[in-house]
Amino acid sequence: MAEPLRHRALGLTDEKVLEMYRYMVLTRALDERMWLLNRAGKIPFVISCQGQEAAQAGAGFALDRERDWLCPYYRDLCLVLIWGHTARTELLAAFAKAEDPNSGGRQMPGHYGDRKLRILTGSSPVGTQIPHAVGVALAAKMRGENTVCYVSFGEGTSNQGDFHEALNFAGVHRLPVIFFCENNRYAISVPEQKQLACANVADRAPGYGFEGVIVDGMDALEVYRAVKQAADKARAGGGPTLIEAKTYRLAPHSSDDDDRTYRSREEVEEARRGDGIARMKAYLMDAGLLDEAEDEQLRQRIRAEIDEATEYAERAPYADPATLTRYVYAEEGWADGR
Amino acid sequence: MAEPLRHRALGLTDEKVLEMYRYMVLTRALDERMWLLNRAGKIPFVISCQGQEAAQAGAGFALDRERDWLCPYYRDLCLVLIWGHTARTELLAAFAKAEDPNSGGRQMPGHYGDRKLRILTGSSPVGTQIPHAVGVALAAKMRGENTVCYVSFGEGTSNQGDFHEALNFAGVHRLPVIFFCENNRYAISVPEQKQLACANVADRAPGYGFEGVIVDGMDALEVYRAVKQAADKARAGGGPTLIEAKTYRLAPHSSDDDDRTYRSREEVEEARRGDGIARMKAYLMDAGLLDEAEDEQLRQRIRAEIDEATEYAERAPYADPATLTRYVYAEEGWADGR
Amino acid sequence: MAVKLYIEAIHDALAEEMARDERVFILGEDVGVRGGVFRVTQGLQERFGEYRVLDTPLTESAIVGVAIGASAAGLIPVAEIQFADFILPAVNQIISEAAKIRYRSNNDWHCPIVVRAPYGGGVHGALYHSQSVEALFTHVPGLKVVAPATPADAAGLLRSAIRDPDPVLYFEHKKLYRSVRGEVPEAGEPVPIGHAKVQREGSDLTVITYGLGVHLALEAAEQVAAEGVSVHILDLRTLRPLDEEAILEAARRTGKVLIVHEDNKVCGVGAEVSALIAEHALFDLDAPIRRLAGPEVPAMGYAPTLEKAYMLSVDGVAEAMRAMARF
Amino acid sequence: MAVKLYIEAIHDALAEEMARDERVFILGEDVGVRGGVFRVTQGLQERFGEYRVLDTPLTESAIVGVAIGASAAGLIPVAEIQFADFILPAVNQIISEAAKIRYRSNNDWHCPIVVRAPYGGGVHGALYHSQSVEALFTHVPGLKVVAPATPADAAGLLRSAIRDPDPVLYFEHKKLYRSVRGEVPEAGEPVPIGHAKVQREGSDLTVITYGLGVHLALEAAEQVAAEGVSVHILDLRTLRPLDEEAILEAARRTGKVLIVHEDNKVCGVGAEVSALIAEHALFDLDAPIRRLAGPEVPAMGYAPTLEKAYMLSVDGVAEAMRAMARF
Ligand SMILES: Cc1ncc(C[n+]2csc(CCOP(=O)(O)OP(=O)(O)O)c2C)c(N)n1
Ligand SMILES: Cc1ncc(C[n+]2csc(CCOP(=O)(O)OP(=O)(O)O)c2C)c(N)n1
Ligand SMILES: [Mg+2]
Ligand SMILES: [Mg+2]
Repeated sequence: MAEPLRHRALGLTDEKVLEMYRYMVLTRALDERMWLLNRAGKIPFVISCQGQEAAQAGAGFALDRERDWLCPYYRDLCLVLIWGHTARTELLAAFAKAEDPNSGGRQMPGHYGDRKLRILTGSSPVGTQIPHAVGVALAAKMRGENTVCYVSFGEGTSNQGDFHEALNFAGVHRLPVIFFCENNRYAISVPEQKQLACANVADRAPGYGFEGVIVDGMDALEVYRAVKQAADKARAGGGPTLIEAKTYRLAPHSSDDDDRTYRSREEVEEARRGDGIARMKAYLMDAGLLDEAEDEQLRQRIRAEIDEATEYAERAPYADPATLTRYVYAEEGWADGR
Repeated sequence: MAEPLRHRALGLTDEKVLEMYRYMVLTRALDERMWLLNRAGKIPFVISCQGQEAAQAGAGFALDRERDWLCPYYRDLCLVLIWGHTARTELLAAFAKAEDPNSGGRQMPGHYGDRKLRILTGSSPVGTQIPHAVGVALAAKMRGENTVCYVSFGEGTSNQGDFHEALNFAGVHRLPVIFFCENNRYAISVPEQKQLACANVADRAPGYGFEGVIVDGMDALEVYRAVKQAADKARAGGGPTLIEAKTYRLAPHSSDDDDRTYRSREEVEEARRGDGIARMKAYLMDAGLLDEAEDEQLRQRIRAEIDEATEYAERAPYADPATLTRYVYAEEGWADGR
Repeated sequence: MAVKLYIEAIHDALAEEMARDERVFILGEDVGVRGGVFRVTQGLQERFGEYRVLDTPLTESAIVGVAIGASAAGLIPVAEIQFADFILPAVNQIISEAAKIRYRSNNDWHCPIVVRAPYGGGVHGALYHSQSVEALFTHVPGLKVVAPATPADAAGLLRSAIRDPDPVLYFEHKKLYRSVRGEVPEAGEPVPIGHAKVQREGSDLTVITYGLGVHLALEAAEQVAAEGVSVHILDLRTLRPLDEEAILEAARRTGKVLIVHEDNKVCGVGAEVSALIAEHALFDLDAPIRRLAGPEVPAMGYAPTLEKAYMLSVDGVAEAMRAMARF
Repeated sequence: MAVKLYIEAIHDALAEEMARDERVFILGEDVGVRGGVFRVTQGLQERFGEYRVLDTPLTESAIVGVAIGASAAGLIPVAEIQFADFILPAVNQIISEAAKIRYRSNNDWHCPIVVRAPYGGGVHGALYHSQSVEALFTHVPGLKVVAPATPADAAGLLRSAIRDPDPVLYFEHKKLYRSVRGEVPEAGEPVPIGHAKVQREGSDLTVITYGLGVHLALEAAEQVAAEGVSVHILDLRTLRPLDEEAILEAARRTGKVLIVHEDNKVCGVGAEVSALIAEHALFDLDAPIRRLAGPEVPAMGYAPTLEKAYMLSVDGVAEAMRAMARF
């Protein structure tokens, strides 16, 4: 029984690994709730992270929540929950309510951002966040701060010019940044073989003079290991790492998509069997850290939390239409305290 | 004495290799003439290819001038001469005269283009020609034509987003295109170590699923070998190749530059000792194909050709200012014959 | 005449042009197997094959850049940008390259590409799936820009764009896709680029608009007609080159001009329309030229309150009509 | 007051702002060791170190994108785009990102970057080293755009741009670099963004212009003054946000407005200026609003004949002044 000790070998306490699992379960439940709300006509749009929770949980726990920076992408629900957002904040975003900390209901859900948590505001055009992360890392290097900037994106996005320009920039200056590709095999309908001319996104790293790492994105602990190593290296002045987590997008691209037009149900079912949450649960049970009853309790607590959050978010007010024209520029008296 | 047979082993006749040399010498002499004209205040601008003639000659001869396409960049003087331009056409461009086939004096010199020769019109923003070449190759593939599209650019340009997007596109569809990087060690003042995070531009090819080849760009025959192989592969349906020719820019970036601000004279002199033209001359003399007298004759003929072309170009008329507003769009009755 | 949805008109015109001329092909993200995220190209890959309806990698600059190269080699590419908001990574290829190829080569080369992009709001698209981007391009010599409002014009202008020897940006308003239905001539005649169209005759004031604005103006005109205000409506249809003659004629017709567009106001297309009139028909005016346009915010919010506050409305247009009629 | 060249004013203001605030840093192509291809940043790397005057790879989108990230982390980046023509690969970062960061985050994040770019023609720059690109950005809410004409404004507006909490595009006209000299206050006072300036008082007609146009107009005004025509000249200085009040006042002052800019005419900044006047000061006008601007061609040619035919000239401006005075 060597397997069950993996998390300890990685320096993760039993508590931590259970917490990790809790975030994964919370994320999935919250994501599923959003689909229900969408199908019930209560929220106009969902973009889903189902299948990518393990990758995000592994990454999130390997970073330092007190000082590191995130430039996430729209599927990083689990990651931002680990970073301090909650079912409530994300449901506020899903309902487009004024209290949504990401954008006050201005952006679609999944467009994360929170200055006090060092989650840099994101947009929809894919890949634009990658040079931003390099800029954050450049500032850290210039000021001699020991922070790491983490940026994530899909495999389709790794073809955008901004990916290339940013990775090269970071490579030249050996900046403390982790490029994390969540390869979920599809960019909307386009499968990776039609998207990428290379077998792995990680194969691109040598073109930027640093290491590329491929990791099983359905295995949170393996992802933890890879991201921890990359973060340690970055903090030691060793520069960037490109990590490719092999995952699978279990849900359609978004609530506007119909994935039956481009992939078979068998393929999706096959992928579902490797789901990272089920694997983590099995691991914890093997390790004697979790039993079915505890798992059920956990899920009940999460359901309650989500119910409460849903109710809150649904009732919360929309932004006053009079706020439409605010914050185009800094307003009189605005001080950023920088 | 195995060395002198290299060109025959490559399938190049004695005549061809002498012709190759002639183009290199012509190019250098023409380039030098342009500097003189610039320093004499007769032409406002020169962008030089000194040091890169061997790479271009090797490439030009490895391609099929009857059917292949070029998307050159501003240093490809030797290449376009091989492709059918002349001292006269390029001096017409240098003098910005109406008869310049590249642009009728609309663009700076070095902005090559000639439809009847399949030299695609180029611009100044670097790298934009790379996706164009992929488009030409896509058309060739769609129509089952056996042509190759060749595109060249500097090592600095290999950092532009368009490079990345284009190479990946070509890789996915295994298009008949040759990406030829003339690595002359500098992008204006920025040396390759501050420009590129990788040791070689060719290291980027695996990220696009095809071969990257490094070749001594001061050795025209080695370049010929590499480009010929890539062209044969492309014609056989084997897809793209990225070739990096290691060269050195012997002159300042352009007539507006002062390279003493960023590199030592010693470095330039050192590079000059490896000059591809001198090496080719030595090779031909070793091979018994050229002697000093013949070389001097050749240079005299070239000087005469350039003198005549200079005179012609200097006297030729500028575009009538009334033509300023022409050809923004197709004019009435214009037919492209496509 | 067949009655079609706006989106059907586009789909059918694409299919007909592809059948008519085998040099025409489509490229873009998700256009093939998926038939486009809006389903504009649905079924076309099955019909014309993988390469004539090509799913590209997620790279807008390459989509346009590859289209340019293919057009140089004799093909006629119709590039789809999935949302107009995402045309920005391709701006260098469009403005530095496509727009200047003929000019810079002194008429040696040309660039007959079409770039299609769904634009506009009112569909819960939030900041980055609702933008109007036409004004970034109407300033650029060498480009043509069209923005049809009706199914007939959508079909006819698409045909013209495809047959045009120069680059054409074709902006289709997302909200019109399935909300507007109209007659489309069977004959498949192109609608010439550069010609505006009077969509309603009137005598009290002139509305100059395009895209969704046409439909808002038509409805609002009905509203105020009941109150005795007679509105003349000019649909620009082509945003570059503007139909100066039609604009001046429409302005002179009533002496009162209201310009309406969803795009932001400052330096928008309406500014040029107004400046044209102020330059060439100033003394025919009986009232200041008014522009009713998107507010000066970066884009429209996701919250329904914010989206509604951003969007033009029939009531808002009618109100502006009344104010102008009273002037 | 020191008398400085336009380019010296920019150089010195950069150095002073960097000395004043250590968060300010410069990044761009060839800005460090080489001191910039125009020598604007000459000597700054020696003085402030490699990282505060950073030579970047040849990647405009990353230059702006990295600047955005660094600004989020608390620095104040001044990005140099080597020629304004090459800003186009960075348009997505500027318009989708910089311009929208404050708005999309509901005032949580902000983006205090400056993007400097030399623009304009008349220096044998041909099609791709002569362009005016300001109109691509003046349409975009969230951006500020300045284009100083004098050394004092070059210094003062650069200071304001660097101290501004929002993204500012700073366009410096290449032809002014070493051709214009003027007094620059020692105190180092910023010139506020958003304020136009009357450069000459007059009563017969008003010229509204910016950049090189200011100098052409001043010279032309001298010419026609000798003929008894009194010209009022308003230098916009800031192109977004426009100083509406100053524009309307200048228009009302004489009732005759001539707008002058080197950039292409259609949908240029002049269109907005004209539309503003047509909306708010129509009845104060005694003549149609005229725009004298770059011709509708993609850019200016290399041949001296073509460059000259493109460029505005003192004579051309004087001629337009006379025609308007006669009206
Ligand atoms: C520049 C740009 N082009 C197109 C889109 C539309 N779009 C949204 S997500 C997406 C696919 C992204 O694929 P990938 O990077 O693999 O991420 P995934 O969604 O699979 O996680 C596309 C094409 C966009 N958002 N931005
Ligand atoms: C997009 C863009 N940015 C900047 C420039 C200005 N510029 C012209 S050449 C050059 C350096 C190019 O370096 P490299 O690609 O190595 O080619 P080389 O000139 O060395 O042959 C630069 C920065 C440009 N032409 N285009
Ligand atoms: Mg994906
Ligand atoms: Mg180079």
